[in-house]
Amino acid sequence: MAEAIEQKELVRKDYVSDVEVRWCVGCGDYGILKSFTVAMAKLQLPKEKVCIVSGIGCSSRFPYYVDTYGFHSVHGRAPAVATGIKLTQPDLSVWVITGDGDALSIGGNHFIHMLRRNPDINMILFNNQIYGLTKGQASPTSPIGKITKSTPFGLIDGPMHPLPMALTAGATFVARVPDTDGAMITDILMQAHKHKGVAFVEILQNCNIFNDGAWFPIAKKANRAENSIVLKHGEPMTFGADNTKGFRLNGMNIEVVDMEKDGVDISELLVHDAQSQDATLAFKLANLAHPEFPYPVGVFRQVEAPVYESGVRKQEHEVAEKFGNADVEKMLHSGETWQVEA
Amino acid sequence: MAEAIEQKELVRKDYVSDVEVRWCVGCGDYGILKSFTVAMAKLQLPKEKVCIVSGIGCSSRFPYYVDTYGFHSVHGRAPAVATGIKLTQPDLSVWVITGDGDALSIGGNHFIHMLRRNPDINMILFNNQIYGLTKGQASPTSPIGKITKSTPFGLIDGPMHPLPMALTAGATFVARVPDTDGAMITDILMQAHKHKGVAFVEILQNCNIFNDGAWFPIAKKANRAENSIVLKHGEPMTFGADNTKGFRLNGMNIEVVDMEKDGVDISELLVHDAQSQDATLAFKLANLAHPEFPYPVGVFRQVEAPVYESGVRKQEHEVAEKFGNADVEKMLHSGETWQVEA
Amino acid sequence: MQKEVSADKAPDKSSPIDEDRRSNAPEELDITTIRFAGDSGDGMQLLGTRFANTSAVFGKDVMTLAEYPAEIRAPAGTIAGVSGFQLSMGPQDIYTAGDMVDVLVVMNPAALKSNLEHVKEDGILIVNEDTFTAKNLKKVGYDENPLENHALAGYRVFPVGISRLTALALEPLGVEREQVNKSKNLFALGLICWLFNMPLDNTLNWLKTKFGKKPDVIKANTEALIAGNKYGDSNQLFATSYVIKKREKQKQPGTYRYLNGNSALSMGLITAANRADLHLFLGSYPITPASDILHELSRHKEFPVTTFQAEDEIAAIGAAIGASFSGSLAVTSTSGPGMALKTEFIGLAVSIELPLVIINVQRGGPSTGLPTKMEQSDLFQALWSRPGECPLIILAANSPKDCFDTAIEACRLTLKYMTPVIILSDGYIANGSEAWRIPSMDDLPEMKNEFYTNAKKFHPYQRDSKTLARPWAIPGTPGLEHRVGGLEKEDITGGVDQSADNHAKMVHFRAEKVARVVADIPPLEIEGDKDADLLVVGWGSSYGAITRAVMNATDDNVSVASVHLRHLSPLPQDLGDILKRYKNVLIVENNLGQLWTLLRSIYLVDAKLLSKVNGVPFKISEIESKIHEMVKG
Amino acid sequence: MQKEVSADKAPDKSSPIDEDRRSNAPEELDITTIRFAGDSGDGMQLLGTRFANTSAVFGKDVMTLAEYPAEIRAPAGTIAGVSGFQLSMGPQDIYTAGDMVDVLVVMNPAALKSNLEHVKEDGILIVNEDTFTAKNLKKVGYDENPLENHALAGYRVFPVGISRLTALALEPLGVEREQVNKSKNLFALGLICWLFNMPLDNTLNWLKTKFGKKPDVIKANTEALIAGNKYGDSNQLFATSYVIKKREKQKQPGTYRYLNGNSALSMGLITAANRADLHLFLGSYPITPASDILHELSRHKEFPVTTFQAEDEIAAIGAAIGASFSGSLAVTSTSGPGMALKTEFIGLAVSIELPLVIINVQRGGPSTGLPTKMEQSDLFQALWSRPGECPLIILAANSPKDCFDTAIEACRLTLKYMTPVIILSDGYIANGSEAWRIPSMDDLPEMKNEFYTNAKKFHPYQRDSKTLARPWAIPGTPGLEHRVGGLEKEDITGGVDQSADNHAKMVHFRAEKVARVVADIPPLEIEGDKDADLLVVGWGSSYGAITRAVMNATDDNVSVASVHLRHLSPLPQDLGDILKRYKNVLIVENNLGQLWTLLRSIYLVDAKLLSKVNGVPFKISEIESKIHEMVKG
Ligand SMILES: Cc1ncc(C[n+]2csc(CCOP(=O)(O)OP(=O)(O)O)c2C)c(N)n1
Ligand SMILES: Cc1ncc(C[n+]2csc(CCOP(=O)(O)OP(=O)(O)O)c2C)c(N)n1
Ligand code: SF4
Ligand code: SF4
Ligand SMILES: [Mg+2]
Ligand SMILES: [Mg+2]
Repeated sequence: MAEAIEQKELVRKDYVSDVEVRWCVGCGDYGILKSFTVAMAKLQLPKEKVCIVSGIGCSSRFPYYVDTYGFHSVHGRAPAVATGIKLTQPDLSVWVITGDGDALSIGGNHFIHMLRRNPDINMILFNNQIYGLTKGQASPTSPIGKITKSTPFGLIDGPMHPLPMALTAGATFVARVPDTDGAMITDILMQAHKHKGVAFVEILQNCNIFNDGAWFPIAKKANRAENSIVLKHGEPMTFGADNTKGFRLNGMNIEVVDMEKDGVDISELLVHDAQSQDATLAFKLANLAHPEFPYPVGVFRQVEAPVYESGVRKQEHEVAEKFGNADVEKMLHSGETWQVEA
Repeated sequence: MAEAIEQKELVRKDYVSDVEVRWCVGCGDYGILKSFTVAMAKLQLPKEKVCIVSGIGCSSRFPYYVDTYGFHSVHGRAPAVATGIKLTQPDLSVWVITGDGDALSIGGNHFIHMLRRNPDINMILFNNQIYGLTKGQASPTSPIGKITKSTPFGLIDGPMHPLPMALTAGATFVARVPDTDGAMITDILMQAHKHKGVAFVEILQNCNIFNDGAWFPIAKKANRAENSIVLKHGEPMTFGADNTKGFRLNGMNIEVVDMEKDGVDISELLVHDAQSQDATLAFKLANLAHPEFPYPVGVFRQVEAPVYESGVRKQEHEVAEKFGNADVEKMLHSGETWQVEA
Repeated sequence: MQKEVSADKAPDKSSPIDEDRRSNAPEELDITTIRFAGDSGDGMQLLGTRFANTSAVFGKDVMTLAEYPAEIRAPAGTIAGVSGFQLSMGPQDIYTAGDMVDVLVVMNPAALKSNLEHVKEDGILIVNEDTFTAKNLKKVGYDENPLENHALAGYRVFPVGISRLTALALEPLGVEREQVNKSKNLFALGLICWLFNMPLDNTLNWLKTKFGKKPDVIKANTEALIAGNKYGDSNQLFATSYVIKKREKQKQPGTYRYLNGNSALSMGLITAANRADLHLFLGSYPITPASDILHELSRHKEFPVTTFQAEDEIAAIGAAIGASFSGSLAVTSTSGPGMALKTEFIGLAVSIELPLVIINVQRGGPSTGLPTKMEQSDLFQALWSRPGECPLIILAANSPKDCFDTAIEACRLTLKYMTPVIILSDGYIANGSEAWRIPSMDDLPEMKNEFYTNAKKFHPYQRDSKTLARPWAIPGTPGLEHRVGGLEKEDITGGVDQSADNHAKMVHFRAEKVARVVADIPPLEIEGDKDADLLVVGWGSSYGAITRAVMNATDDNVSVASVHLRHLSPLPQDLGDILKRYKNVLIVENNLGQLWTLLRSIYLVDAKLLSKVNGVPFKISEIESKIHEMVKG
Repeated sequence: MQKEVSADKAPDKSSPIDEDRRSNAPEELDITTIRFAGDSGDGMQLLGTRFANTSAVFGKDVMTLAEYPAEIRAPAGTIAGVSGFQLSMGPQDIYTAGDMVDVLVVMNPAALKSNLEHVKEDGILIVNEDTFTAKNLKKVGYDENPLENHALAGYRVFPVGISRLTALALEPLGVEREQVNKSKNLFALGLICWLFNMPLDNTLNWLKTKFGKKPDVIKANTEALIAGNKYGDSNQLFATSYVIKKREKQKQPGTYRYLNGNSALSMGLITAANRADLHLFLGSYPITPASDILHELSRHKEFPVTTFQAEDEIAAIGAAIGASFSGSLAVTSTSGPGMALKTEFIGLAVSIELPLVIINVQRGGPSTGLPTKMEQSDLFQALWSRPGECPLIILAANSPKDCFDTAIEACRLTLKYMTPVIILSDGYIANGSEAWRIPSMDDLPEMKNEFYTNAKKFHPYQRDSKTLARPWAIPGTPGLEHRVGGLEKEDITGGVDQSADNHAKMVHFRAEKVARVVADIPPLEIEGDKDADLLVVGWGSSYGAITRAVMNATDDNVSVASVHLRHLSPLPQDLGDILKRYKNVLIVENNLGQLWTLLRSIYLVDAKLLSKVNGVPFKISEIESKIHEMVKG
């Protein structure tokens, strides 16, 4: 493979392709795209070393807009395609872009199987709680009772929870971020890239056409301080305008305390540990729902584990070492053979 | 539909079909089949009210052997078929029989989606950690390093954990039982049947041809007392030959204590609560692995939640009440119409 | 060749049709084709639908074609973002949405640029001149404003300040700019209604029902509509208005409505289930252009209809099969990529011999292809996509309203023969609309169904001697407990049987069962000149274009006949004889020759092919010229 | 008609072939067909494979057929549980595993009952008499012991106490009963080797390699093998032993091995990748009868080969497509139900125009069907299962060893034309084995590949003017960053383009690209009498039976020719002319007429069909009699 020629510094614009962006005006996807290219530039990733794979959906148009290698595959199956890419070229930076329907409905199985294998792939789920591209049907993250085109009298099916699912499947990096916080998106995408192993990032995304405001209580700038809580590894879990509220453990349960009102010292608060091997805390945090709790965002979990493609390559090398290198003639002549003389 | 004529009491044999059983001699499936028919007889379920749906695999041959309605469908998709059946006839007792490959590999998505919807269907997974019918390839529950026909140099992919996955997907009844304990299988299947909502039961099953002994450390009669722990709702978690060992909570972690050696009183032990709405405890228990811990078996979780097919039917009735009953003519004439006179 | 001047200055020479007739008496027109085009956000589909509806209610024959981009909203003002809606209306016998356009209404430069090729010479262009700004012009590569140079010479151009005039009309209401934007299309609707002397009442009524809870919106839209209408009336821009001629042939008496193919299909399914006294079950997963079937059926839960939005297309058909096994009239609906995913389960459905209706609303392929365009390229797939010998029944709908009859026929056959039926529709007729005479229940075929209950002599695979159907014995029935599955089944008992002779027998039974459906197919109707040398054969949505082309040719004294196939598997019994009677056979398809391949193989007929695979339905003229060419030799 | 007596009593009249020749000189035989049958647990596949291997190593031509139940182990002693292995061996020109059987070795009553129909009149039956207990006989519905009544009159029956004698031989070793059971088949192997004067050494060597770490097992099996051999030698049961005649035509010099179709395919893929200097990637999901390709490739990681056992067939091909996009030689392997699931992704592969080899080892359908039986009923699926116009290249392998060449050819074409290739194999040749001359590397076609790197003039969909292939530009290459996907692509640039003309153009490009592969297809070879009136046409695994049938007919002075197709899409350029040269054309297929449909349609030839759909390959005699019938008729 040709090696990159010495690169001049890349700026955000370098990562922007010349394809016209085809999302509705006001769509949350624009902000994510921007923060993504900012992250690319901050990481100075050589463009030819980045490969973005998507399924089908509004969100899945994403690869067209980034000037790297890109693959707009079929609905729900981007993780499979990405795994094939990563197994072939382990040193590419591979990103899966997906929607709530794409990843969790038709693609639910590939999603969990990719996570359990732990390849070094970054998966970003644009969760707008709706099917955007097909014009507004219920998605697996739509809440019970939701009126949509396919549920005119209200949705009955219980929802799927992407973060608990990712944690259970074995994701080694799990994060959540609102589409309104560009800086946080960039930061978390950079962390995801640096993490060795699979990274799963849920972005709370607004579809202003078919599900406008679904995340406003959490994601609107004005609401973020009170209604969300930013998890930071090693720091006590606080939230609120002045960070005067926080989480405390009570038995196995998490409770909200107001340090001033309740007379609780910051030392009594839960300290976030994203790196613990035991995923209980991450799982509990991932299960907290608004409005009962402020909605946790940030990095829930980041642990080390054997990376899939490295294991695969290592085995290939070990076999080659043990049994000798590629020799077609030898293979063809293996087993019992006999000679017919001329 | 014709109503069942007054039934005489049914015995186990009544549930046994006349199809010759085609499993290998010594296969764990035999015992499960027997315990299943015992449960049927104990429940006195009218045979015509039972419908067993399976995918493909050794385990999925199960429906042929039971003299009820049965459906041997395609690989991995039994949950979908079962959901269609349940939505059409909510009063049937519907059972999904599946294997670790069938349910978790090709069928992983249908598995989690059925659970999230919570229909009153009982799903029994025969987990033998191998593909039996196709003669011995790795399954998603095979452990890392496992040598199989498809992994001659050892398996690299990290495993899937059926119980945590079921809990995360939202299963309202979750249990595990070894294939060697017929009485417990019968008991748990009866509980699963009585539970309103989806029930998920994992059976640790021995495939004596392609994966002999995979569960022996836990499931062999002689090992059960020391290496497994039977969860009983409302009772302290004890195990060991004389039930002198148990689980205690330490912070958020579970630890094993020897009541005698460690001087721990039984009152300090964790008390099993399968019915708590918060699934943390069930999830933690489901994540305990042998040999670090005795392997938990029994009912991990059993909670009430709206049942899917009831919700669907209720909505249909509500709509009928609100907008008037089925009237084709009215529907055809709805909207703007005009008259062409003769 | 005159360039029309702006409305503000009363023109000297401005009659669109005839310079001399500047009277108030509207001019009579025969078939007229109108196209609305604008940005995806401009509400063109609504505008078109409302106008078509009005024409239909007003007694005209109408047929429509919806064209919209694959994106929710491509960038505003770009060619890719243009959404179009075409309709053809006339006193009678409207078979297609029209070839070339008489009147084009465009909301922006992109719409003009991408649609001008469809307009007839000397056609009318109504243009929202407010959008012809330098920026917008540049976006689509216009160096100069085509309204201001000679680019539109050859058309009759009417620039109207639609944006400005709508804003003006709504000013008194003090509504937000967004609402002004949203009401523009109603201004256009008012204007075009004036131009064709159509009444506004049914739109006014519709506004009230549609926006019942939003009086502000009703008000704004009403004002815009009326303003547009008055604008036509009160100024001298259009020297003439038009009316569509009175019909000559009396239309069949009855109650009519206007509807599109997806609605017609949905209603057909509900009607069939109701008549068979079965619970209707739809297992589906959203996909363009089939989603509206899911939406429509979801609105009719009272029948009862159960709609199950599954996690994917595989689960959708899986659930439908489960529903069928337990006694629902089961349906699954999708488009090409979804059909691909259903393949394995369709094989199972054929093998277990249960009723099932599978709907494929075809779009452009392969792969994701052209999601919002039509094509007829899934016939091979319907016939032969399954592994193994796996025959089933295939029907094709040929127009929006025909979707109703096709749905009824599919349900009837699947219940009678206990084997799946595939319905092929496509994006053109699914979203296209026409007027439909609502049938009386007596017009519809019988649709009885009885589940099998006789426990004494039950064998799951014992066949009806005539239809070869096996009994439908559903769970809950005492004494009929039995097992089904995808492994080869023993004849009569249905037990698993892998033996050679039995397999051969079952393969032939399944084939023969489908073959016997020919007994249910009525003789084909030959249109045009039965004694012609040339026979045109088509299937599906090309019906209108072919029929009209044959009519036109006949009017031109060209002798030609046509048959159109609704039943594609099995083919009608009389087709072979008919094909043999004609010296030349022409097969017309929106694919590379799929029916053509089939008919050549079965009948060894050296048929010719008129193929078109560009996502757009056939024009009448395309077929007409091919007919002329072939007749001339 | 004599019933053979048990070995213990020296018979008066017991020569199996000729009563008068009771000498030690073995009798010479020409083509001989032997079948081993027993319970699934009896190790019949191993016994058969070992014997076939021995014969092959010993210089005989051999071809084999494996038949086993769909269950891992059906109930012991039942008909359903019988596993069979047939082989035909001869001095040369062995084309099939044989029609009727000369020697049947059965391990139990079920095996006898279900296999007797395959035995020639006067054929030899070697029967493990120990299993003919009342209980076992009853299980399969024998009222009396067929060894004791006249049921087997007409055969030469040799009852042998295989179980008892094996136990006796192993007694000194003190092994467990289970091991005795497992060694029975080696006793039988020893006996049959004696009967055909085959050496034991290569089996002895094989035992050592296979059970290297289990000396007890080696010992037990060795003892059983030798005991069986000695048993033949040391008693008077068989009056004669046999040898297969010396070959007349010298076999092509070289190194030979014996192998089955799945192994040959796997090695072909590795060889191709190695020669093209590409990483081989297999995405697969286990399924009978294709799983062994996954197993075999997994054993060769050193090349390197990456084998990815995916969560399902969809992910398997998805990963393969990803691997291809990034520069692997990508393959996916499956059988019918799995092919069904891959349909959507195959459409994507055609649309994005990347190399991909898709292997379908066909089994009996529809649905789960007959998982362990052969069929050729997935040709339609290969051709036409995808929505949209979606052409690709299709090749069929015609024998076990031909799988190697087919794999090489598939890789060559997919790399050259940048479009997917489907390989059709089937259960017969996948598990069937024959001797194969290992090619020298020089015999193999060139297989160079260079990734595109020129950033200056890169357009993802700019085509090679000859092949219409687009450039393969893989991630990691600076300056070639681009996007691919399933939406219709703009010609040259590859950007998304939904416009009508472009779509039409791309549809035609894709079709034309596949059509141009004809340039790579060598002229067809006509076998038999070129000037005959009758031409037999086949494809896939019927090659052997057709070829032999034509040879036999020719020997009988019946004039007939045959051609066999490896390339099914596109078809060879000269096929049309060839078909036209013959008065009658007969198409032979294990389906209801799929190639037949295709050829009739394309060439308008009124071909006749010899169809067989029962899970079993054609017998030579079936084709022969059809030839006779057609030549006479
Ligand atoms: C096999 C298949 N089924 C269905 C579709 C139609 N489809 C396209 S996108 C989509 C869902 C999109 O929802 P989501 O993944 O949430 O993405 P969003 O548009 O909301 O970003 C569906 C159902 C398809 N393209 N392919
Ligand atoms: C679509 C499809 N893919 C693959 C197969 C082959 N297959 C049959 S069963 C099976 C796996 C069986 O494993 P599991 O579900 O664990 O069941 P077990 O046999 O172990 O009980 C596979 C891969 C199939 N029948 N259909
Ligand atoms: S439909 Fe929703 S998600 Fe899609 S582009 Fe528009 S706003 Fe964004
Ligand atoms: S292969 Fe294993 S799981 Fe299957 S029947 Fe045999 S022992 Fe049981
Ligand atoms: Mg979404
Ligand atoms: Mg298993």
